[in-house]
This record gives sequence, structure tokens and C-alpha cells, in this order.
Amino acid sequence: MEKTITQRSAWDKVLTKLQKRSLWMLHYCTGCGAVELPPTMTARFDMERFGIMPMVTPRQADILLITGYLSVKTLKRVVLIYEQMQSPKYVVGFGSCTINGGMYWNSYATIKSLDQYIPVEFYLAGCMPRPEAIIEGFTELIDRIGEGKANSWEDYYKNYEFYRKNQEHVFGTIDTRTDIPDDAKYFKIGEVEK
Amino acid sequence: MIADNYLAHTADPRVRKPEAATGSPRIEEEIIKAIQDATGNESFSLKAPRRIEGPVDSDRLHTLASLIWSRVGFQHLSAISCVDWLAEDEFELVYHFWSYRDFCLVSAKTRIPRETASMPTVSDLWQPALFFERDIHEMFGVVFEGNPDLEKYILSDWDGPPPMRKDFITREFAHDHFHFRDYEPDWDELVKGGYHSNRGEGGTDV
Amino acid sequence: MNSVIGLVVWIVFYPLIAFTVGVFLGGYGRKFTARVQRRVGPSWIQPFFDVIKLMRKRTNISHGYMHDISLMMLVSGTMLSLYFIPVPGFHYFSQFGDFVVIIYLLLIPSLGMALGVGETANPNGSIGISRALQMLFGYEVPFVLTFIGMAMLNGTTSMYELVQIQQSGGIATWGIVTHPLLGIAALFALQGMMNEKPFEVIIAPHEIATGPMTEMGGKYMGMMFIQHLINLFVELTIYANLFLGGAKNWFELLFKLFVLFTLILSVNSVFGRFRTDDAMRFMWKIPLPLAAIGVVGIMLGIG
Amino acid sequence: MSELVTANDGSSLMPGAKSLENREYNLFIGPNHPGVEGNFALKLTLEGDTIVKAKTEAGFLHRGFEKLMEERLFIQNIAIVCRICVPDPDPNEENYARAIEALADIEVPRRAQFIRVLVLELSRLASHLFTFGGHAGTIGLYTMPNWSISDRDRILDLFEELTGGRVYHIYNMPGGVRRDFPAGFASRVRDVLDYIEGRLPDYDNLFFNNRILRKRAVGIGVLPRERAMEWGTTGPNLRAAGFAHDVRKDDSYEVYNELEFDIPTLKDSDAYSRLMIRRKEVVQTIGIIRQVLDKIPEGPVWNKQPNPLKWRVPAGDVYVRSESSKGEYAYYMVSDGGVRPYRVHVRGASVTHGVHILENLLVGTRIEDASQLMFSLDACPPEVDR
Amino acid sequence: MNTFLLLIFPLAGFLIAALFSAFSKKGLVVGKTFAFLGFSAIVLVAIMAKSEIGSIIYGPMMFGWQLQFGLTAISWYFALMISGISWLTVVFSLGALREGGTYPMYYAWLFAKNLGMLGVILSQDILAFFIMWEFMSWTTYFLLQQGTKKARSTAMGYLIYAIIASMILFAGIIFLHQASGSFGFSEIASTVAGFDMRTLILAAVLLLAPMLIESAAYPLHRWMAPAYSSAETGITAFLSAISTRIGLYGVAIFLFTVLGFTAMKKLSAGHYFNLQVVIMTIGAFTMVVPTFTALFQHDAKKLMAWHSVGQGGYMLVGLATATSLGVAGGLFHIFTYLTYVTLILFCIAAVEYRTGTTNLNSLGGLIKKQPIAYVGLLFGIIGLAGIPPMNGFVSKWLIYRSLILGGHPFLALAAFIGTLGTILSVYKLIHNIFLGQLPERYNDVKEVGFFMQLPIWILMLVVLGTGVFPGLILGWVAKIQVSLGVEPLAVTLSGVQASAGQLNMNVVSSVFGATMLVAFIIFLIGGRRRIVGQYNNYAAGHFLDKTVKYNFNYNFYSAYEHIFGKRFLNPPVKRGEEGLVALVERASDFARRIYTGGLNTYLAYSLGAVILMVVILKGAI
Repeated sequence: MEKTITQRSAWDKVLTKLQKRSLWMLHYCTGCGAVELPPTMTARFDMERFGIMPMVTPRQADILLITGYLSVKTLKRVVLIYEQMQSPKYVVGFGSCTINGGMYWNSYATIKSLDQYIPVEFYLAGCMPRPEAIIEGFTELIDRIGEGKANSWEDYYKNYEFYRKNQEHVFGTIDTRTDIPDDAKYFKIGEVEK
Repeated sequence: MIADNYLAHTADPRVRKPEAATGSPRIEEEIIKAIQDATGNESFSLKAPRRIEGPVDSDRLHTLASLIWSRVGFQHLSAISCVDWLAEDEFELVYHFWSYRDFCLVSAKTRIPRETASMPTVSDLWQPALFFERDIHEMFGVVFEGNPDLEKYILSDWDGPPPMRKDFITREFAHDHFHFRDYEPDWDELVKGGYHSNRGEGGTDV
Repeated sequence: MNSVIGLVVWIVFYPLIAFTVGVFLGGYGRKFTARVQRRVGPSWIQPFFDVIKLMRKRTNISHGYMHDISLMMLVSGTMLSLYFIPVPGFHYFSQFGDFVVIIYLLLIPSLGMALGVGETANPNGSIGISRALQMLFGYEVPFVLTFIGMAMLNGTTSMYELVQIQQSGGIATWGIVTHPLLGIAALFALQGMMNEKPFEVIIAPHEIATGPMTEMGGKYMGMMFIQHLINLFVELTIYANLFLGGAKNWFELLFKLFVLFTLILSVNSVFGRFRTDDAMRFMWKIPLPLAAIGVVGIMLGIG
Repeated sequence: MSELVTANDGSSLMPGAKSLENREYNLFIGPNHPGVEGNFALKLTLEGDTIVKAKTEAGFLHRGFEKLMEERLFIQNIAIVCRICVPDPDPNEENYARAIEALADIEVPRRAQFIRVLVLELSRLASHLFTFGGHAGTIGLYTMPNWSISDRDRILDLFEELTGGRVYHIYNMPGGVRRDFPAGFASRVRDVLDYIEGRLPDYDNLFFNNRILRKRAVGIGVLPRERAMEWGTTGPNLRAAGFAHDVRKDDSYEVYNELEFDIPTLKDSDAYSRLMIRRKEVVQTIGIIRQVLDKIPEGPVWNKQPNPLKWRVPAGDVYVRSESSKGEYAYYMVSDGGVRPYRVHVRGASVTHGVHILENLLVGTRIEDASQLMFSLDACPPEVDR
Repeated sequence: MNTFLLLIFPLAGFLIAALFSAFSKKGLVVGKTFAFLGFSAIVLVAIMAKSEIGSIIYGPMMFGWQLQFGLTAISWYFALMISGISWLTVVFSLGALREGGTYPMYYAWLFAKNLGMLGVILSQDILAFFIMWEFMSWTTYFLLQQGTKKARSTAMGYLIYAIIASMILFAGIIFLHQASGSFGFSEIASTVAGFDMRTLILAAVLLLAPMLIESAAYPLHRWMAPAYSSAETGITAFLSAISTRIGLYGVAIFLFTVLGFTAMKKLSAGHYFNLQVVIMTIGAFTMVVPTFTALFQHDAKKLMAWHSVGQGGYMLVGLATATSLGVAGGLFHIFTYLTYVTLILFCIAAVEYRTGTTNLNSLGGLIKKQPIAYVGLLFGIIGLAGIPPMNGFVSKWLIYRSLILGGHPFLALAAFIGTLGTILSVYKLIHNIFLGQLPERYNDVKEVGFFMQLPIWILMLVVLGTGVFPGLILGWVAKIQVSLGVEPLAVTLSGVQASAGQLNMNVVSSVFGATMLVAFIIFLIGGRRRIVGQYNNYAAGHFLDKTVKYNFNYNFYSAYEHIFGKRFLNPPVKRGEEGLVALVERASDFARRIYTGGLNTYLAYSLGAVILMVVILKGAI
């Protein structure tokens, strides 16, 4: 029943064009890459040119920026916060550590591949990515949203079992108080795979 | 009581001793002698400029530390380090004391057995020891008797063995517990359809 | 208003006009602040994009029916007060309710918001509301006193008549000219009313995580945005009507609004925020005595 | 429910209703909150808006650096130690290199020592500018971060030119530094220093002399000198309490004892003086960098070392200290004569400021001031977590 | 005839209920039924009595004067309110009183209290007024005792004030009788008109002071909140709604009928200082100070009790303006206040019935469990805060207008400050009871039963109905104004038609409705929404569960404490007064030991002493 990209109505396209100009980023410094965000936000690179603003609470945020390595302890919080965010939501993996663990590949405390735990829209490679790279990434994200392609968040609803399994493998069961499969049914987001 | 002692040792901040700041050996010899007088411990020696170190028995450490603290004036506990000597089956605890008065660092080293790793706390003398001891307790499993707060702090979500012990191999743990990226992704697919998840076996991208 | 159709057209389009003006004011505000901060700043209609984005969120969470209703109260209360504010070409409703009504109608959004935020059961929100309500004492008291002064002076509590009186006499009869003390006091109060720094204690992201907005996401936040934008228009227009002589036409009105807003923004962008109690102390130390002196002057002038 | 209801005798309160009355509630600041520096959490218990109990929670940034270092070659570790403190990474590299130099008895060329001082001080400058922005952010003065952080970017550009990295430089090697100045670098450093010095009056007008900042920061989180020393405060926070302790002078390293600079102190030891001490240090730091540029000798920048992949450092242990922008930094390194360090213990500057001192100072302050207090202590969570 | 029945029915009810409670051991159901029937009858009689306005019934002779009772426009207004609120209280009590409770004379005293109040408002001469006044005060005392043990001591606090008020009033009556030789209102009024300044001041003080004490005007207001709040909650509602307002009835009668405008005009020293301004200033203080005391209460009933003090200030100010707008505002405010305060206290009682507490620091999140009580409370607080479209707004609007246009800017400001304080404290009330986190122990709480819901529904309807159509009540208020000799208000069904600006509540409400609809449409345009549990909440990345108390309610408005300091909340007056009450209690304790009876015995003695005093003073007359 779900509308695919090609079935979008003209009205929908217009609204998406407007909508993509506003992206709010969750103010959550998960890793050391966060240190490059203040320069990106402030006068020199000025992220707000693209309508991107930092936001405090997950309820208002569109982008969850995982700025670098994630320790297991943080991953729990990230999952909680990711589930608290309102769809559509976009996860951007930031830096090499999110892709393959980076230089912490043998650390007992950090995860090695972010997309096993939450769906990632795309990664920004580098350690750490420069503000130019961040802005490049964001414009890429804006373009994808405009084209209706940025739908990775649906993956979490559709393949919740997979993500849940991986999460539980790392840190056991947690109660985020959000019933994702039921939410998927309620909000009519895709089909939940058995 | 503690505050009084600090007051007694706290020199006026504006009156500095430039000759001390340059670290003349004379002062360090005086300190070694003062430690010797105060504690009767003769094993402390000058290792490098402004660095004095010596071994202490684990059961005498607290006494010695309090004497160093109260008579010689080493008011600053710079750090407590722990080294796991697996081969000797011992933990070595190194207490680094700094004197604001004499500009000199004293490292007191003590060894305790690995199995029954336990030390009296020095947090009654130096408050920063609260953190260092809790940290060592978490990372090595050393119990500090008398420390009021040895709860897990940094590793509060960790249920494995104390990770800094030498017999804990982090590489193996990481390989067992974390999913490593499969390094043969379908790049064409990634470029075309937007990157979703590389879900290993069975998973298909949307 | 000689034709019913004209009236209906006004009633339908007035909120839209106010919203549009609010969008531009909001965008201008962000652009202006950005320029002070040596940035480029967002688009002029950035608030509009934000609203569209927020209203198009697929999943929204609510904490209960009061949470929903509170947002409706928020928007409707602001729209309601909007209708009672006379602007060039439209003052139909201002005959049915005077300034006292407007002041009270402006409390509906606050109360609605407070109730909804209360239901979200988030202490950040509750602290924010507690601060917001306490701040009412800070800015409403001098503001109401200045209004009482103006009403006493002109012998009417109707905002439309106040505008007419000021319009008829030209600049010399503007409230800010005849009673500069009241005008300045009200300007301070306006700064607080618009929740701009240094009186921005309600949102305070570093302290209470945006306070009342903490649990607002998606369309809830979108409605808050809509209310905020209309409110910009409402509050600035109230001040313009009371002290800047209202306006003969919309160009004049918009000019006054943007000038006034610039004034407020320039203070906003170079100050941090007060603590709640300091903010109230400030309001009681400067604007309130100013307004009181002004009112005493008016009383003596009458007596 | 019926057992709760004892309203039959007209009593409006159930027995023990007083005990049900729970005045305290919990409020969390962080990890997902702008009011904390980095990924860190304050778990507050409040009564009204006053903090009655404060607990910190760290470990969100724990990567097990000390463990990782034991698994890597000496040379490999240079690349990861800088990650321990994100805003001010260079003391880590310098300390690590100096520890190896002490163990292996390596001579560092004088030019390299001067360059190290230059890098350290530039890093300190960058870190302080960052802190100013953060502190201003906590009181809602967002113009200041926009100014100071974009000014900090000029320093990062210098780093990029010198080392190739904006944030992490991986520049200090055992035996010296990785490369010499590019052509014309010194004059560009001077330009940036002039620029930043020229900006300081603007900062003063906007921020340091801002009456609202004074209103909010004066008298917040007072840490008397005796108590500061008891709690192991170091660095600018200790100097703000009126005690002139600076590792650069007292336990001098590199060529600091050849450079002239003051140790500014303030007496009040509140959030405002902790901020102002950093403001004063910026001036000192600019002076130090100018002296470095004036006095820097010509010569090699690196004593060539044997093949780093097979490099064995003699057995022994060493404790090296340095003064970072946050306070005392120290590395305790033990080598067993192998190719990898046997044990490296990192004593970050924030382990005292960010944990127990913060917890103690928070009690009795108000929720409004919590994050300002943390930023005034300039506690850097990754140093705590390692 | 109906007027007569208005006195007879409560009297009979009192006697029967008293007998009943004396002889029946287990009679709550019977008592409830009897009270319900009895009060229904009184309401019916009160409604039917409208046609008898203007008639006079002569009572027994006393002191050579035949007591007169009768209905006027204002007394019918009050009679309707008294009987109506009593009926609602009884209906509420049908559900709220539990079997096996210790309410020995609950309904008897309720009847007696009704008799006293109806007697006061029906009395057409000053002697009858005094006698009924005395009766009312004593029944109030006994009614107050029907609560906790604490209520006994706080009731004593009330009694001290009541006795002082009676003494002053008694002195005033003697004084006026001496001067005019008559007890009739009109005779006294004509004599007063001839008084010189000093005598007039004496007369005004002697007549108005007791009324102000009874209506709990500043600074004689401190008895009320502790006394009312420690009573049983239904009684708190009843008492704060109407009992104190009898004092305002007295103010209205004495101000307009006995003293008259001439007195006000005479008692002046300049434009800004006369009797009117003095009363208005008292009113202004009454508006502001108790409202702020309410702000810092931690008990819902106490908070509301302080508000019932504070709201009295508005009525007093309104009456004292003696303008068309102001008097209408004051009189209408008595009605509006009565409706929403009863509503609020009934809702609080509904919560108390289920949770057993009214402590604001231990409740929370009950909106999910008791939605009807919540909506009731919401309507009530919107009314109390005076926000459109509830009726509280109309009465406050009238008072504001009269103050602003009457040239009293600072009084108007005080009224506004009082309103702000009200908004703050009622928000605290609703937030701490119904919003926020639901403690685990209240997971099983249910909505209350039909009989407790019924008055809530009725009052909600009234609060909204008279807000949208204020003309329903204002029409009668205008008639009262005529009878009091004030220029009547130009009233329409939808509001007020005044010279300088009108108020049309129909327009305001319908625009409100329309904008609400628009807002609802905007709400629907947005995506689907889902209601989540209370622990699905932003906690800066922490996991919430029931062990975390994540609810801010204690010391809700702490910034004021930072500004004023804690002394602000505990002024010296209060301490002195507590000392006085303690002293009297000790004395009564001593007396109890002497007479070996209960407290009631002691009271009977003191009642006897008062009567003795009357007899002695009779000689003077």
C-alpha cells in the first residue's frame, strides 16, 4: 500500500522541496567528532545557511549525527534516542569509527559497525571529517530528501527484528518504552518482517 | 583537622621560590632526608631531577603516606597508577605525590598480590584518591578498603572481567562481541540506491 | 466595512496575513541575528520551511488528550487575540472586546501551553512553565500599567479608539511621544513578552533543554511554530497600536513592526539570559517604576 | 485503593502522608543535552530549583585507550593518544613523546622543543577560545561562540598547514617533531596572533564585561583555596582560587623555563574568575608564542630514531607531567623493554574537576547555573573516560 | 408564604436532623435522603419566592421592636445562591460521605447554617440582622468542627474573630439605636444622613468592620484559610463559596442602604482619599496578599481557601466603586466565584475521595485516572483565573473597566496582579494534582461515582453557560443595582453595552470556537499521532522507570523565594495570631477541666455569657 518514490504526487513533491530546506540536528556529542560541529555551526561555515540547526531533544530532531566511535554505553542511549525521534529521521555516521571501528577496531568498549544497530542514511568518511565534508554530506542529504530517496528510517520499522537482535547481542535487553513493531502498524510504515 | 594541615602547608601563593622551581638537587636531598626522618624509610632515592621514588610495603603505605603528607607537605596527589605484573602475579600501585612547597614529585610504589588485591584507601588524606581508587577498582579489580564509593562509574554497563588486567585480551573480546564490517560490499548498489544497511547474510536492501 | 463579503474575506485572510508577516519577521530575525554573529544566516522564509517540515512528520507522539488540546488552545488563543487587534482595514471585532479582553485572550495560549506541557510529565517542561508563569509577573505588570495609563489618559479601553486618537493627531499624539516613560517601560516589557534575551529564561536550552518544547515534536512543534509566528505579529502590533500610533496602511504598519523588531533583536543578540529571579528583579526595578511614574503623572494631570 | 483511604474520620491526609510527600525529584542533564561539555551526564536531585544532590556519570566516551596502547607499537600509539582530549589534544602527544624520550634517553633538538611549545600554546589558545564559546553558550549569549569558535578556526588552519590535521595533529614524535615550519609560517602565526589580540577587546565588550555574565557568573560555584587544594584542583581552576601553581614553571619541561610569562591568579574562585583566568592566560599564551617565534633557533627538528616497527624502549617507568589548558596532565609509562608499552596510565586534567569537584560544587546551586558551572570548570569528559 | 418557608424549612430540617442524629446509630443513608429532600425543597421554595419580592413578614417582638423579614432583589439573589450551593453540596455529599464516618451532626448543622444565612439576608432590620448573624456564626463554628481533629483548633481561631465581629456589630447596633431610636434600615439611614463627620466615621467603622471580618478582608483575613481548609472538603466548598460572602452582603446593604452615598461623599479628604478609597484599598490588599499566600501552599484545600479570601477582594473593590460597572462586577463576581470555587473544591474532593490526600506534593498525573474531575477543575480554574470564555472573565472585566475608567490605575494594577497570582497558583493546583508523572501507588485510582459527578457536571455547565451568556445573571444584577440606588448596567444577553467600549461574550466565545476549529483542522493536517506512556519521555538519554521520580512539583515557584526570602512566607502577623489561638486553647483547656464537659459544653457556657451580656446591655437600651 505504501507509496514508492515514483508514485509521489506533484503536491507531495512540492512539499518535499520545501521540507528539505529545514533539517534539525540532534545536539548530542556522541564522540570526538563533535568537536568539528561547533565550527560547522558557527560563523565560518554557518550550517544554518542550509536550514540546519542544532536541536536539544530527540522529539524535534531530524538528523541524528553519530559523531565518531560509539561505546556500548553510548549505543544504548543512542538507540533510546533514535527510537524517541520522530520519523522521518536520518542517521548520519560521522567518521571512520562508525564505519568499521576505525582505530578502535580492537577496543572492548566500542562498536565497529553502526549500521548493524540502527539504519544509517550515509557515512561521512574521515578521521575526523572536516566541516566542509560535513556540509557536503548535509547537502547530499538535502538532495536525497528532495528526491524522496532518504528512506533508511523505514528500514528500522521493517527490519526491527534484525536490529533488535544485534542490539541485544551487544548490550542485552533494554526497555526504550517505544514499541517499534506496533508503531509501524499504527503509523502504517511498511510491513514488519517476521 | 585536614583543613588545618593544608593551611599550615599552603604557602602564600604570591611568594614563590624561584630557586625551587628550577629544581636544585639540594632540595631533593633534603626531601629524601626528611622522608627518612619522618618515616624511617630509607629506600627513597632521587631518580631524575624533581623525581623521587621508592618502594613501600603495602601494609605500611598508608602510614608512610600520611607521614609524607603531614610532615613533608606533599599536599597534591597527582595520580595513583596501577600496573598488572602478570608474570609475577602482582599488582603494582604507584602513588604520585607532588609538593607545592618544594616542587618535587614523590612516587611511592607498592606491590600487592593479584588474587587478593586489596589496599587501604588514602582518600581520607587526599580527596582525589576517591576517583583514582574507584578507577583502579573498576579497571583492575583492586579493592580499596575504606573507600566510601567503589561503585562502577565508567564501566557501569560492563559485566565482563576488569578490562585492564593483562589476562583480558581486548582483541579477542572485540572479535567475539562486535560485528565487523564485511569488506566486500556491492559498491554499485551503494552508489545507486543510497546506502542502507549491509546486513550480512540473508538481508536484502530496500 | 461596508460589505459583508469584505468582512468575510478579512476574517478568512487576516490570520494568513499575520502568519505570512510572522514568517518574514521570524526569518528576518534569524537573518539579523546571524549577521550580528558574522554569519550568512538562513533563508528569509526559513520559518515557513520549518513549519512545513514539522507538519509533515510521519510519526508524532502525544502524551494524552490534553497535550493535543493544549496545542489547539495555543494556536486558537493567539488567533483569537489577533482578531481583536485593530489593523488598517480591519477592526470589526475590536468593537466587541477592548484591551482588557486582549490581555486576557493572550493568557489563553500560555495557559493552554502550560496544561499540555504539564501532561507531558517532563520536569524540564514543568520548570519551563514555572519560569514562564513567574515571568508573567515580570513583564505583564509593567505592560498592563502602561496600558492603564494610556487608557486613563484617553478615557477609553478600546484599542481601536486609542489608535484613532493617535492617528488623528499625527506623530505628536503618539503614545511614545506624549508619554515616553510609558513607552520605554512597555518596550522593556515587550522584550520580556516576546521572550527574547535577556529575558529568555523559558526556553534556556543549556539549562532545561528548551523547557516547554522538550516533548514537543512533529506537528506539535509545528503548531507551536505557527503560534510563535502569529504571536510575533500580535505582540509587535499591540505595541505599535498603543505607542506608535497604529498605522494608516499596511506599509506603515509593516515598517513599524520591522523597526521595532530590529530594536528588540539587537538587544537580543548581544545579551545572555538572566536568571528567572534576576529577570523579574530587573523588570521591577526599571520598567515598573518608569510606568508608575508615568501613570502618577497622568493622574496628577487629571486631578 | 481502599487501604489508602482513611478519610472516614474526616482526616484529609492518609497516615504517613508526610512520607509520601516526596519533595525531591530527578533531573538529568546529559548525555544528550547541550548543557554538558561532550558526552557526559549530570544526574541531579533537585528540590524546587535547587540542587540537593548531584552525581556525575561518565564512561560514554570510554574506548579503553590504556588497554589499546598496550596492544600497539610505541610508534602506533602516537596516532591515538591525541584522541584522549579532543579540544586540547597536543599535551597528550607531547607527554607521550616525552615519556618515551625519558625512558629511551633521547635528546630532542632545541628547535623541536621550541616548536613543541609553539604547538602546545596554540592548542591552549584554541582550547580557551572554545571554552569561551561554550561558557557564553550556557548563558545564552550565542554571538560569542560564533565569534570565538570561528576565530579559533584560524588557529586550526595554522595547525593544518603545519601538521596536516585540523584537530588531531599526530605531530610530536619521540625525538622531535614530524616536520619543520613551512615557508612563511612564522609570519602567518604572527598575523593570527595579532588578529586574536585585536579581537580581545571585542570579546571584552561582548562577553567578559557583559553585565549579565557578571550577574550570573559571579559567586557561582565558589571553591575556596583550601578546599580547591584538598580536592586536587589543578591548572587554571586552581589559579582562579588564588594559588599560583603551573606545571610549566614549577616542573618545567621543554623550553618553558627559557620563556618569560606570568602565572595570573585571581582570588574569588567562582565561575567568573575561572573564566577570567582563562582570559588572562590567553594574553600570556600569545606572549609565549611570540617569544617562541623570536627565540626559535635554526637546526634539525627530529633526531632520527631506529626503525619504529622494531623499536624497543628500555625497561623502566617514568611519570611525566605537563600543563594543559584544563590543568595538570600526566602520563605514567612503564616499559618492559619490549616493542609495546607495558602500561600507560593517563591522568587527565579533568578527573578531579569533572567528577568530585563538580559533584560537590553543584550541591546548593540552582538548575540555572549547573551547566555554567561545568563549563567554568572546563571539565573535558574524554579525559575522564579515556 | 415562600419567604416564610425559607426560614421554616431549614429550621425544621435542623431540628429533625438533630433529633435523628441523636437517636439513630446507623443513619447515614436516611440522613442523606432526608437532607437531599429537605434541601431540594428549600431550592424550590427559593425559586418560587421570586414573586414575593418586596413583601415583609413580621417576626416576634424583641426589645420592643418587631423583627422584620422580607425579600428584596439582592436577598433573592443571595437566597438562590445559598440554597443552590447547599443543594449541590448535599448531592455531592450523597456520594462523598462514607458509611461509618464520624459526622454526628453534619446535616443538622448544614440546615442550621442555611437558616442562619437565609435569616441574615432576609432580615429587614438591623436587630434581626444581628440575631441571625450570631446564629450563623455559631453554626459555622459547629460546621467547621465536622472535620479533622485539627479542625477543632482552627475553628477556635475562627470563633475568636467571629466573637470580635459580633461584639463590634453589637456595639454598632446599640449606637445606631441610641441615635435613631429605631432598628429599621430606613430610619437609621435617615438619621445617618444627618451625622457629622466623626459620628459618621464611628458608625461606618462599627457597621463595616464586622462585615469585613466576616468577609475576611485584609488584614483581618487570617482566620479563614486554616479554618475552612481543615473542614471536610464538601463543607470547605460550601463555606468558601457562600458563607464568607454573607459579609459582603452586609457590606452592600450597609454601604448602599444604611450609610448611603452621602456618607461616602462626606467621609472624604480630597479626591483620592475617602471611605470609598479606603474600602477599595482594603479590597486591593485582599486581592493581592492572600493570593500570594495561596501561591506557596502545599495543600490543595488550603490553597483554595486562601483564594476564597483573595477573590473576596475583587467583590469588595467592585462594590466600593459604587459605579454602575463596578457594583455589577462585584455582585456578579459573587455569583461567578461561587460557581467555580465550588466546582474546583468538588473536584479536589473527588480526588481526595480516591487518593485520600490533598497534599500537592504527593499527587500527580491523575488526568489519566480521573478525567472528569480534571475537566471540572480545568473549567473551574479558567473561571477563577478569569480567562474567557468562562464566567469569571466577565465579572473581572467589569471590575477592571470600572477601576481603569474610574481613575484608579493602581487598584486596577492590583486587580491584575491578583489575577496573575491566581493563574500561577491554580496552575500549580492543576499541575500538581492532575499533570506530571503518575505515582505508581495511584495506578488503581478510578473516577468517582454518579452523585459526586453530578454537581461537577452541573457547575461546569453553569460556569461556561453564564460565561457565554452573562446576561442571564447580569440582568438580575442590574435589577439589584436599581434597588440599591446605583445606575443599572446596560445589559444584553451576550454581555455589556457600555458607553466606552462593549463586551460581547457571544462574539468572543464563537470566535474562540471558530479558531479552535481552525486549530483542530491544522492539528488534523499534521501526521497521525500516537499517545505514549509517561516513561517514554526525554530524560537526556537516560532510561526512565517507576523508581525515578521525574516530576517537578515541590516549591513550584521558587524564584519568588529567591527574591523575597523565606520570611515572605511566614510573616510575623501569622505567628502572633497562632500565639493568640494557642492562648485561647489553653484557656479553654483550663475551662474544660473546671467544667469537666467537652468543648461544646464550654461553648454553651460562653454562649450563655454572650446572652448575659446582651441582657445587661439591654438595660442600656
